[in-house]
Amino acid sequence: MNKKTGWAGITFVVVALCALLVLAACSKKEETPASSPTAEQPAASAPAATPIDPATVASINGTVKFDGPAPKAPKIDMSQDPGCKGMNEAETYVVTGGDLANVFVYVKDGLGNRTFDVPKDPVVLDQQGCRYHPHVLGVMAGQTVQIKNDDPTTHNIHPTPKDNREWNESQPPSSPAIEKNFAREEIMLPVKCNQHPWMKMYINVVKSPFFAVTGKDGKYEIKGLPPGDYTIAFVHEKLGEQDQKVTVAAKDTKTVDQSFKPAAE
Amino acid sequence: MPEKPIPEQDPITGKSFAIHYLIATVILIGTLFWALYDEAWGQRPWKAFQDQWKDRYSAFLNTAKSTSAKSEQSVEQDPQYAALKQDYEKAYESSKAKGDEARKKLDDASARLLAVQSVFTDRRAYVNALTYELETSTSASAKASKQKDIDAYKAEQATVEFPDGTKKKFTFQQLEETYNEIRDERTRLSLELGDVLKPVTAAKAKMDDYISDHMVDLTPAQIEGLKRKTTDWDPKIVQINVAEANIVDRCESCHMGTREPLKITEAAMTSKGSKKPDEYAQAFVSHPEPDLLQIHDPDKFGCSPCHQGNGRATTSIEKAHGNYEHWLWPLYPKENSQAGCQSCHSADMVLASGDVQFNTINNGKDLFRQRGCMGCHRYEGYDKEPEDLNSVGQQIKQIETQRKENVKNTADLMKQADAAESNDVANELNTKAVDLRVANSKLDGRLQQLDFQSHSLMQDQKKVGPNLKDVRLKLNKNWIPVWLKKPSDFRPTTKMPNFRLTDRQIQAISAYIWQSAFTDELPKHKPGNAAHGKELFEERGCLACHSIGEGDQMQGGTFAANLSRVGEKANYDYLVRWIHNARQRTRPYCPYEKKDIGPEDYAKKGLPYQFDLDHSKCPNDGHELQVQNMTVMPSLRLAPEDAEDIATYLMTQKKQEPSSYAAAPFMDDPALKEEGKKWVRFYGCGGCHEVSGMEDEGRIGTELTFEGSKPIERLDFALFTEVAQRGGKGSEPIKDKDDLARLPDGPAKDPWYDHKGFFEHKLAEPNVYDQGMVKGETEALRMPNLHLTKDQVLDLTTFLLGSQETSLPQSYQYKPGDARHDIQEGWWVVKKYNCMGCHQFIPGQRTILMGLKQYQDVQEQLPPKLLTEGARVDPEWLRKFLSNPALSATDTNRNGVRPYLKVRMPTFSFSDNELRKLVRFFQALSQQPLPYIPEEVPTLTAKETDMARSLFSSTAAPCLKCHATGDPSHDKIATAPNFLLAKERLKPDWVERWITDPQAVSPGTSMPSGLFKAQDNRYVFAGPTPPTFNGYAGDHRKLLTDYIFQLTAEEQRRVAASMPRAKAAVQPSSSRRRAAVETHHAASGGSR
Amino acid sequence: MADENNPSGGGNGGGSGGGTGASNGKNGKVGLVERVTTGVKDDIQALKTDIPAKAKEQIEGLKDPTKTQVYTSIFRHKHDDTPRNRALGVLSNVFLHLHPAKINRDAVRYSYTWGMGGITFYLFIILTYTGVLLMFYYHPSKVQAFRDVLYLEHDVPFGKILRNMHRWAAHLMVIGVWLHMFRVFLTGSYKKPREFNWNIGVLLLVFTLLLSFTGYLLPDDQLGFWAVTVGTNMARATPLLGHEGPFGSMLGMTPYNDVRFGLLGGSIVDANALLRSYIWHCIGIPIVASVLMIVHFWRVRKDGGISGPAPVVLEAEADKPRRGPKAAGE
Amino acid sequence: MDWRQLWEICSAPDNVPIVGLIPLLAFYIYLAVKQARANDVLIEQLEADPAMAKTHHRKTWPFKPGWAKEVHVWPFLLRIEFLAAIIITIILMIWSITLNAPLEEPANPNLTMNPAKAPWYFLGLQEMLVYFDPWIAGVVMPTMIIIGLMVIPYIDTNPLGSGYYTWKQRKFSISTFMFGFVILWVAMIIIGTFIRGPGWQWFWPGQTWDHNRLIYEVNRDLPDLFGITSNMAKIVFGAIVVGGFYLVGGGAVYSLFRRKMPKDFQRMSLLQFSLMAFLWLTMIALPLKMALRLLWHIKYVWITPWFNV
Repeated sequence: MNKKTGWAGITFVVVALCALLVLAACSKKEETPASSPTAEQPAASAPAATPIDPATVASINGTVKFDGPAPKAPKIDMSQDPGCKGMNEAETYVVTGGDLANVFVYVKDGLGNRTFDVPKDPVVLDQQGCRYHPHVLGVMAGQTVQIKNDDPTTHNIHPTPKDNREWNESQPPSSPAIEKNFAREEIMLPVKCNQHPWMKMYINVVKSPFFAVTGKDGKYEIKGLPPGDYTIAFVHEKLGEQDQKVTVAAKDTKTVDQSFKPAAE
Repeated sequence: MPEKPIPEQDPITGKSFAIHYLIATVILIGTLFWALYDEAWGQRPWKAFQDQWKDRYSAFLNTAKSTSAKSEQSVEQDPQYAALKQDYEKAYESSKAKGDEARKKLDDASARLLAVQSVFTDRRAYVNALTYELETSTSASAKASKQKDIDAYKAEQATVEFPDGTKKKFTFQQLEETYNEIRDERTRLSLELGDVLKPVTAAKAKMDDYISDHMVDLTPAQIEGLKRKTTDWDPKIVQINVAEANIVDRCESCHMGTREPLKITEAAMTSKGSKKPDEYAQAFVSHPEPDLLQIHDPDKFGCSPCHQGNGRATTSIEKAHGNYEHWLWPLYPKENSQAGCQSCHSADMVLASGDVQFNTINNGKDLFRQRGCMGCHRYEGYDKEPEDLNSVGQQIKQIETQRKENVKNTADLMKQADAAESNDVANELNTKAVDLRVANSKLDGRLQQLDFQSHSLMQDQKKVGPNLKDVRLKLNKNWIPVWLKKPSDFRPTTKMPNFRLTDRQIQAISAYIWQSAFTDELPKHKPGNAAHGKELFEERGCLACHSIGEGDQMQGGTFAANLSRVGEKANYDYLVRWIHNARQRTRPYCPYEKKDIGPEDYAKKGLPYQFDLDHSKCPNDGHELQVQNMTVMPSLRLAPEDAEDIATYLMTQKKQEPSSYAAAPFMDDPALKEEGKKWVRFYGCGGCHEVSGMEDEGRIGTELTFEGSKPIERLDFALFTEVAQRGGKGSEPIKDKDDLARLPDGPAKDPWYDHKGFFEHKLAEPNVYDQGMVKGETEALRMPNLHLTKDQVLDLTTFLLGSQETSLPQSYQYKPGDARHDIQEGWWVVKKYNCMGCHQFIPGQRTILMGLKQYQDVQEQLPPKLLTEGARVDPEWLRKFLSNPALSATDTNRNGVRPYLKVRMPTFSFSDNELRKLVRFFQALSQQPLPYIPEEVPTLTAKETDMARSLFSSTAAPCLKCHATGDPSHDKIATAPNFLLAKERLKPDWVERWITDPQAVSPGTSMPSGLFKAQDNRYVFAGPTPPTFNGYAGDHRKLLTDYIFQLTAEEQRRVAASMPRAKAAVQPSSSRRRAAVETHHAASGGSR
Repeated sequence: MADENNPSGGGNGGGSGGGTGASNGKNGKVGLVERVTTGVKDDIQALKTDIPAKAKEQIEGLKDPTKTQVYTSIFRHKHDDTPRNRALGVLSNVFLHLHPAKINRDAVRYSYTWGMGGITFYLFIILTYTGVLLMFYYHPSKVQAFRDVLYLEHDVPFGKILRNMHRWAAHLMVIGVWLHMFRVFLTGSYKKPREFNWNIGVLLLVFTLLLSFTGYLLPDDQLGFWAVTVGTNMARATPLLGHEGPFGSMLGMTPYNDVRFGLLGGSIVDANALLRSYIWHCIGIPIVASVLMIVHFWRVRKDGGISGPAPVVLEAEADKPRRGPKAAGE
Repeated sequence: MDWRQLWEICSAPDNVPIVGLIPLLAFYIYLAVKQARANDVLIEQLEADPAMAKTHHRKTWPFKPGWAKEVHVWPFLLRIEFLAAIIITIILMIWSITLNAPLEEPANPNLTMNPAKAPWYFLGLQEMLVYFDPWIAGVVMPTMIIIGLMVIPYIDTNPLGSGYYTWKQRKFSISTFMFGFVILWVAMIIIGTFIRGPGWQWFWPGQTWDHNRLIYEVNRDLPDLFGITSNMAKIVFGAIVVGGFYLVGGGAVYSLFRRKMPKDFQRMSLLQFSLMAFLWLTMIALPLKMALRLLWHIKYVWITPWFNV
């Protein structure tokens, strides 16, 4: 036995104990601070959209048809309010010679993240003869809708939106127009008058200026469209939505027709 | 050793230990530094968090500041602001010259004052010292000499050098005077300056207020303040210390953003370049519900009372969150965080703050009740009627003994008094006797109240499942065993859980309930019109509770049964009775005798066989009877023919013919009955159903009131203890695909040996802990599979996790003694009867009916919103209405207030108890005091009446166009209640608010806003006013309200007649709008 | 005037200046000023030589710090490396005088002694030190105890390492005591004349275990609670004195008067047990153990230092009185 | 093999000392054996060569005439002591920094820990509870151990081997002590720590500690095996067995000493010998009883109305 053993002993004890301790110790997580700790700037503004070159714009037009016999518009008796005068027809289906009116057509997809200026001019919604004019309205988000009452009776305007705020305001005869706007996109936002239950119209709020409503001849036209691939949506208040894909080249004029089948009832 | 060569040098004394010491010392020093490091940083990871916070939050604030600056700019561009600014500038300009001058004068006066002051105070100090000596001198001569000194000193002239260089000499007296003079002058000047500057400061304040009023976010200046605070932050423990509740929470040492006034998201705190938010980003977010923190001030409540975790610990995330083995209160997982509400709000049925509903915990509480969990498990507060009934019974007994005692004592006292020796004694005894009689009279009153109580409680007692004493009358016999096999096969959404019964058990149970059921005869009904029945079913509001259609086709509420296949199981005659009045019982039950009372019992006493809420005493012994079916299903006050139509329609709801069920002859086998009884008792069927012979069975499950704080060791994971502790692949015991889909987080990957894991697995597959165990029939776990969805499991788990015995002091419990208690109580009733299926109580709450397709276009056909019901109606009227919504004893097949609604407010037969609770609830919910003292409505003068009438019927305010008048031809198209109800029903102040802005009171109502506008401290009509109004200075709104409250039927008729519309309505057209047609249809249905 | 000022008086010149000035009042102010300035000049001159001289002296003095007054006041004798001083260093030192001045040359070998006795004593000192610090933060009451430990863990600066060191030193001490006993037995060191000291050692072993055991309960956690419950449950079965022990019930032992009740101050491990544990742990046992330790160390010296390493004794010499051949080492 | 379980047991903070104790003990035994062997070799040489015995310095370490026979404590001993103190401090501090002292839930008398274990140094006693009634394991045995340890110097009459490691000269005492300390005490602690799981059941290392494990074990009493039923007979039978063990054992010890260690026997007085024999037999009784229990499931040997052995 010599001194070496003694020191070997101590060393052994130290090493053994340390090893054991290290083994037994809970593994400690070292806090490694993240390397570049700057808060991310939230994507404040979308990349500037490529400006539309007026020289290359294309347009889309077409006709919307109604397959099948034109449903007979139910007559509405408006006699409960003498201010309304006479008879009226429901405007759910306005079909003349197979052409379907009051279809809202808009570019649903394909514009990317372009943003468009909101027109300063208001869109006018008129109440006349206890009917709304027009029955289907397109408007850009944020654009002013001017609501007038040309009837000798009081109306109330009551939009019942899904994605916008609901309101309900009374408008006595010959009172000033009500000006409102809708901030969020919403298709076929119903508007009604509680005092005249047949009065009903739809506002379509979209983000682009590329929309149209078919007229009595079923025709529509969308102008000023930059070239690209688009999804065009045709929406009818009862018959729902139908989409079409279309590609327009520069200065193109495309015709996109669409037809609706009668709703199965 | 001898063999080894002996070294030259003595190894003991010759050896040096220098190197050993060196190494040991180095290591020791290293260790010391390690210990220091560990103390300073290793044990304090929050320091790193705070460092990160400083960096990231300042960066975030920079961004926020620029956005804020932008919005400030846009506010500043507003013309209104420009005007204010101009005002300010003008004021500034105009006051500038004057102000400067005043300021200059003030400065001058101050300087002069300073000059005088320095000399004056010095001399005054000397005078004071001398005076002191004078006062303390003892001899008269010394006093005299001192006085001389003082006078001499005072007379001495002192020189004051003024700021302008002039020097003046003053005696002490003059000095004092001058000093006071200048001081007063300065005060005067500074007031003057204030006056001059006043318009400027006012204009400036207006300007600043405008900005802060119009900025949604913080102003750049405020953000700058935050930034300074952040960059100047010294790392330190942030601690909330509430001694009274023993709360020490240091959570905010890492969660620095919790209470910041800005909304801080994970994304905003993620450092640039890294995609996923790291632990710092996750820690720094602000509290998701800042409004909650307004009510629960963190400085009082801390964090851990709601979230749990180890608030003290700061050494590591696991420690701080309490996610380690020996901490009993680990942090609630994020998805279960609402469990924390339960520790103080266990007495609340609905938790909502403003329009934020805490739906996880609310749904958990609902499910616990609706799914009948409390049928087997006791839980404080749930289904407490039986317990209350018991205690009422005991009180009655006690009082009766007391009463007897008193009677005896009275007689005794009187006897003693008669025999008393003196009058005084006799009088005293007589007085005592009289007192006892009074006491007894009080006791009688108390007894009466207790009798009412028990009557109410009997009425309030409900069971989740149907009364099985009626099975013979109600059900297709052969259907029963099929149903018991697996109820969800027949009806996927049923509340009836799957008990995993063997065929033998099914046979025995069916046999027992069949053989123990009533055999009374039911009145026969002729078949009705199914098409009309369907219409009624959809219109009357059945779908608020019941649903119809399966899978994607399903429509309606989940509160009550899905009726898609009801035609296969039900008996038509019973169904008619049920629809007509579900509460109608076949035979009453006497809990005292523990038997069902039949006509024979009544006949014995010569009484007619009549039992209902007004005839609820047992003919045998006068005890209170259970006279109703213990169901919450109300009566819709349908005509008997309508009930037949609906029943006929429902009988058509079937997938297969009732006759196609295999015959089950064993159900008549008397030999099976006893065994069946055993199983019925074993599975605790009596918890949810009324079963003959099981009326007094106790709950078979364990109490769950404090299940969340049960030590984990007491939760029996059985063979999965190890598996759950380790987690990893294959640690998921549930194999069944359907059950697996119920787990909120999917199959287990991480260790799940905790309360959450236990509850989730147990709820997803209640017998999971039997897996692998060999157990006998009566040993296996009894809890049935409730076929819950993922979300439901999450909700219930949250509820159970929160069911803890709290260590918080009593004062932290939400047990208010004021009106808020009425709200608490009321919600239990509201939820019990599913009022929220039809009515909106909380802003933003969706009712079942709102979701139905048929109401999408005609929202005005929805039942009224009750957001401000308490403020709207007179509580006395409300009580009447709730006990009879038809508001008429005879004409009941209609709505009392809104006859134009097709959906019907049913009669719930609320007990007095519940009526009281509901009325108080509505009043409290709208902060209305009780009792209600009606506001005086002034009587209008004839002129005022004329004016009001002209407004009331003007084209611009055609009130009667929509409001019902009682004229049937008009009421067909009316869409609002009759004004004649207003006087008794409404509160005038509410009516004023209502006609001003109905959209604010009941969003979406047909009543338009904008009828009145504010003008010179009053409201005037917004449209053209009739000429009579010229020169009227009163409030139009008030005038109209007063008129409405004075409206008589005759007046209304007169006004209606004067309106042009009445003429037109005479000729009903065939092509009315759809709604009108439907109204007509409904009306004809009623009188068919 | 300058003549009056001899150089040696320069030091006092300034001090007595006022007096001189007064006596020469007639010479006027000029004389006084002159005298003062020359005096000061003279002082500066003297300082120039004095300071370096003094500084040198100071540095010389510091070269041997053992000669300074401060040093000699602390250390009572010189520390030249002479055998005498080496011996004195041990003998005259209050801390070291447990040791003899000289020991068997082989007794310094670690392989023989394992150093366990010394290590155990050192651990005892560490335990006392950390224990006293812990006492500042600890209240032996049911309400406070657990909270105090949490407080130590989370709040007290160095509290965690303090508690850890106390705990682990206690465990190490138990191991140290065992190994010490093991070594003493293997080298036969309990033999004559050290029999009694071995007995003291056995008692110290028992007290070490009791110290550790009483400390186990103090955090008032599940671990300690159940360890103590298990431990003291055995006391129920003490023959005669425990209510479950043989003949215990015959002697009228119940859970409320038996030896376990005495140990715990109650029939269950509760507040009283905590307090008793605390007092035994902090006062009772340490005092007894310290006394025994003093005796133990004293006996080591009195019994002739540590037992070895002794020269081997042959079987044949076994019964002879001498402990080894005297000549062997020479 | 359930490594996780094994790791859990070994890494439990309070078990770490035992884990450390095992290699430490092994190392020191090795150290002692090595020195004992060297001494034994020296003794053999000296016995064989009486001349050498006269002159040899009689230690295994090298020695030269002229070297100091005694060295100064300062610095030669103290430097080692200080070094040891430093090293112990280092070990203790590292241990304390890396491993936290255990702290579990607040004491809760209503929630029994399973297994509820005493501190590790008492686990030997707790393990004994399996084999003996508490009064023996918890009271008699510890007392006997303490008394036994204390009387060692008085019954060990062997004058050899004082102050040096040796095996040859103290075969009996060393083997007895090694058996008592290493085999019984330490091994039982190891069993108690690592082998005994929930319900104090026997789990081999690497077996999962399953809280639900059930074991069927019928423990019999020795008298039953012999068909003894009456209480009196049981008392008598037990007394005979226990008494017989001590008598027969005493005889065996006697014959062992007389044959193998006559000199030791001669040196001992009657009291010394009988005390030694009693304690030795008592110590042997423990593993015997363990074997009876573990191998043949025998619970009691001696049954009386007052106590059972």
